[in-house]
Amino acid sequence: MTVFRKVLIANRGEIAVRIARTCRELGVRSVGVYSTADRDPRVQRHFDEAVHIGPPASLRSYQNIPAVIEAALLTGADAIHPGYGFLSEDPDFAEICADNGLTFIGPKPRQIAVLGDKSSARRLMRDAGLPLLPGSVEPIANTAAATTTAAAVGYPVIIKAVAGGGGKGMAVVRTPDELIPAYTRARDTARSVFGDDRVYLERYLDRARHVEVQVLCDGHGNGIHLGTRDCSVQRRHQKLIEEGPAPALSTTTIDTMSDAAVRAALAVGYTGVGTFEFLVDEDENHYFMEINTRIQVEHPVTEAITDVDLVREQLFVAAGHTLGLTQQDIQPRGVAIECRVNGEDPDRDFVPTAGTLDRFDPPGGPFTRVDTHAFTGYALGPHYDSLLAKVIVWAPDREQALNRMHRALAEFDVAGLGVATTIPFLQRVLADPEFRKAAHCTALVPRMQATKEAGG
Amino acid sequence: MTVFRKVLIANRGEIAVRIARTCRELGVRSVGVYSTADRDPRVQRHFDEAVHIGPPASLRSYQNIPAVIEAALLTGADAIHPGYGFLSEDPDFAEICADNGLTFIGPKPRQIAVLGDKSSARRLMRDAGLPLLPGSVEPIANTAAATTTAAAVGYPVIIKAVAGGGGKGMAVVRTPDELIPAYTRARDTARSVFGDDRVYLERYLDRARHVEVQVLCDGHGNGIHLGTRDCSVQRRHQKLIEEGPAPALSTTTIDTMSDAAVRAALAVGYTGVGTFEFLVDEDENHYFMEINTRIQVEHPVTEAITDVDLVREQLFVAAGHTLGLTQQDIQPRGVAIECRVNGEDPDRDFVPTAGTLDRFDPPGGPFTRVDTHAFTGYALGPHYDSLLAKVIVWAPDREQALNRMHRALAEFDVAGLGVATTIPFLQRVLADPEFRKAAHCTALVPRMQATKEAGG
Amino acid sequence: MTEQHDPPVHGSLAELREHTRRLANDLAGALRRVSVRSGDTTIEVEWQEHPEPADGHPAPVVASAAPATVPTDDRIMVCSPMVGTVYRASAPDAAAFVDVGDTVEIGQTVVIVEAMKLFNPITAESEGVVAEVLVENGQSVEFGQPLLALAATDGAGE
Amino acid sequence: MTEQHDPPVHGSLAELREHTRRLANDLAGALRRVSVRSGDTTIEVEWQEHPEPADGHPAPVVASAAPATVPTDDRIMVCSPMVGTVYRASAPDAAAFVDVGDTVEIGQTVVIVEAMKLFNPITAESEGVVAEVLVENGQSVEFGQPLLALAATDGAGE
Repeated sequence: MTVFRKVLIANRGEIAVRIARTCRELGVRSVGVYSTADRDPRVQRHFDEAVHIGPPASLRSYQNIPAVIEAALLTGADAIHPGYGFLSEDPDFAEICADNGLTFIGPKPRQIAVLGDKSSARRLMRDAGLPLLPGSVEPIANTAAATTTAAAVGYPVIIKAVAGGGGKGMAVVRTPDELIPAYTRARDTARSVFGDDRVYLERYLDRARHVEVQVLCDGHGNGIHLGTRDCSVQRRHQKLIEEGPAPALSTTTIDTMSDAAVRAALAVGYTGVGTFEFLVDEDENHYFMEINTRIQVEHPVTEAITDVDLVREQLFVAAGHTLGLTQQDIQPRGVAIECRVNGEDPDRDFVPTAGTLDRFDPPGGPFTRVDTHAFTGYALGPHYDSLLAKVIVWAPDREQALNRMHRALAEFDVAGLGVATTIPFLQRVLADPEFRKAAHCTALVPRMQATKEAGG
Repeated sequence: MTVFRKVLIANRGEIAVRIARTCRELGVRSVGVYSTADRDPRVQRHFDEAVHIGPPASLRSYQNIPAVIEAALLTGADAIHPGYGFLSEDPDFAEICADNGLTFIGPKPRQIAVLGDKSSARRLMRDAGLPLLPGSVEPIANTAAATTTAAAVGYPVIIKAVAGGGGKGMAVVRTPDELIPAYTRARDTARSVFGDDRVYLERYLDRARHVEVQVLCDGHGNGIHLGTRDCSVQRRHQKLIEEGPAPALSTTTIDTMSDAAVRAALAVGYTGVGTFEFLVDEDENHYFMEINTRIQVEHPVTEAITDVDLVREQLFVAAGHTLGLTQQDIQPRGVAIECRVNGEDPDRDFVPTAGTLDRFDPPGGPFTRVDTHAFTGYALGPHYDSLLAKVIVWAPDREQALNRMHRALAEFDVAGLGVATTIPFLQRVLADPEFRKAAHCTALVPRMQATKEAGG
Repeated sequence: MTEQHDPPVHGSLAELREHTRRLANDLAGALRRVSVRSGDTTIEVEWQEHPEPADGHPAPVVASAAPATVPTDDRIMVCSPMVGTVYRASAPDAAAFVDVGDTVEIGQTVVIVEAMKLFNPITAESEGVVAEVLVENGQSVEFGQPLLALAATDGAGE
Repeated sequence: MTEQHDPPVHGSLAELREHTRRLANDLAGALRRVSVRSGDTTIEVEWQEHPEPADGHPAPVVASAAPATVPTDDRIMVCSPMVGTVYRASAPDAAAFVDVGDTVEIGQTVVIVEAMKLFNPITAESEGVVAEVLVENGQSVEFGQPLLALAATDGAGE
């Protein structure tokens, strides 16, 4: 079964290494790209070749479409894997790949466009049968519409930018008198940040879990899900810990969400890997939030419980193959947890740190996986996001998995002048009684930070 | 379910770290022991406490029973895990542990003694229904008996020391005129090396695979097997690559061997983990060889295909618990391969090398496990065996597993003045056409070395 | 590492040297100085204060932007500001923009780099004489790759 | 590498080198300078100022055997040759074998270390005055752990 001859990886850091690994295992040559900030040859050793595409600023390197396309053409690559972030959800980039005879490893440009727009995604998914939070499907045109809609759905409500992401342009409104100022501010922010001032409004859940369903579809109308992940441990919408399957949910809820996600994906003709994000309330009502049309940071959680190499599946599906897996083949076992070790200082509000790693000894041993681009001597720079390593553990049950993760983080030795990591904070979360009994929601990290600041 | 409060690990290197990991995950405190050669505190960081027990010579440190027992007593340990090698198969040590109120994590001293003696082990196992190679069950008393027995089983034959192990004291005899000198030499060697000149004789198989069955028994009469491993890739009886399940064998053969091993283990009242080694010929006839009454170097292969943490099971069984697993729970999935990365120079007949590791970047990523005590800056010394790291990969099938291992070894970066590793040789084996189609036997490595020396 | 594999050493200076070598190799830690004297024969060795990292990898350089012009020794490199294909002339049959020995002025086009079907003139940012042309017509270049070497003209260095 | 495998050393230079090596490797802490002289043969070694790796871990020392007696500064340490329990006297109500200020001679028992119910007398390997007792009666000790510090008596250094 042939895939591609040569794949250019339009990314950096751990995900570029992750993709290169599967390429090498498949006998597909890999082309890395790097900015001047990433030119340490030890980072490049995972690729068969590497092209220097621009200066440190990502807009001029990793997000520089002409440079990436030219690098692919000059090296004779036949496909581009965008990873996550950077160009991965840019429909124009996907289009330009196609125009240049390069396979974009991801959904079709049109799917990226309509599913990336929250307004059209919500409409499509509602029509495909996914439950939405009470609120507006279409953008809120004016203050009067905002008042009427908010009254209808009931407070608290949340205002979100149609083009938003990563928590930007969101505002929670708890009483009617806060509504109009918040609405006006949200549109202003959306206009300046995203160049698109459309906002919508929906019911805000105070105690919700973030649960997502991994789907995988080929270009021939076949699709499966690969179980759920809970990503409720977040700080300002940045995930810190993910686990699968989502804990403390009934099989019925998990099955309902998973089946609905696959049906919706097939209904819109989705291809590739995709993630359907839901909010789940304390009564296990679940509401569709958005779709991520790319591989996720937390995909190893799913790989650990399903035995499936998701990047491999991405390559096969992108190369036009029919899915080799059926829903019956996916029988998730045990529990997997991922911790993101970021080069941030949890004692200084998670400020990114930089410096050379005098020590970098990642954990190992039974049922422990580490994905990282770092090594002893690596220079952690200030240019990109601060993800240093992902630690993933598996165990037959959640308690053992938590204990295993605690052990793995305890032996993870990272040291360098000026460098701090999130490891101590992650260990605090792992020890938190609410988290240990899986009774937490997205309010966990803010509560822990408040406790700490209160002298706890 | 309580296990122990504190376990002393009477070993060093990767297996000591391996055991400490499971202890930490179970909330059991671990005590490391170290010789002067291993006093780098970075090696000790995996243990909750550590005791300096003696000088580099292992007879005066890791094999020094009084030092180990005293260290356990002084630190208040309630059990001792012997790992593999050193004191792990010493019935006297197991006995002295018991005399001092310490649980020896392994079989009862009596079992170690009778199963460690190849003569009594063969007799017991024959009585328990395991097939033996044609040959003598009892030691060969004199040259006349040697001649008669060899003639009866047919040439070639192999002479082995009853107390032997690791390939020492073995001699293959192909013609009757070589027999008497070989027999005399074998007894002399056995006397000087093992202090026991008893030898036995059996048919020698030119093209045999080394296949072993992992068993696990509690102290309450329950036992299961955890599938098979093939360890045919050996150099002078030192395993280099192991995989599970054993490839290219029929389900019938695998089931027959596995069931017979469990029955035999239960028949002799075995407790703990144990490995039944068989030789399997080209017609899938299988012959019992010996039992290893301890955890094996290659146990992660079994862990990867069965999801069972074998060290955890060892601790539970040693603490007197009833097995929590039934045979039904063991459904091996996919294929796992282990490569032993030794600090040896394959270009100089695998001579051990020594030096400081200026670089030590182990592989990572999907379905890849590394067990090691080394790190960047580690000083590989001349005192102990040269195992630096074990790389274990899993994949749904053997071809993918081989490709994954190739990738993992390719990214394993070990460098240091004077240090060489077996990685290049392991890569040659992975690329060998006979090995790739699982048509190899224990003659593989000698054949490859001969090819190389012949200018290949 | 073991003593018994060491070759026998004879003669006072050779012996001293061999003893010095063995001693230095046997000792842990970073040495600064070793002195061995036997009778009127002496060997002294001193090490540098800050040895390079043993792995030989250069310290990673964090450059802040793409230099289009990089001085190297007394030559000035003109580097590609983008990934693309180099053209040394405006058309297949036209003369090269510049050749070895030509004097170039600031702002003068020296090659074209094509990227995504856009032809980007690469201009000199200093004046000088073309000392070497480092790329061929139609060659692929990376970001930052040297295209031409210029030798400074008189006074250009001031 | 272990003591028992080391070949005997003869001849003044080889002997001096071997003693220097053993001494340096036996000593705890980061060394700055070692000088060994015998007759007209001299060996001097100096280490770099910051020999510690950046992480603060000491460079691993390859010691060749358990030193029962280790000189530190001008004090000589008597160390435990085994893991066990220290007894300072032959019986609970007996006087200590030695106390601070006592002069000990080579071969004199200074403490007992009990291991596996065997009582092992630990004897001084140099003469000196007990400067400090570093363990308490009944205390657990590791291999190599200092038990007593001796100050050299006059002439003991020669």
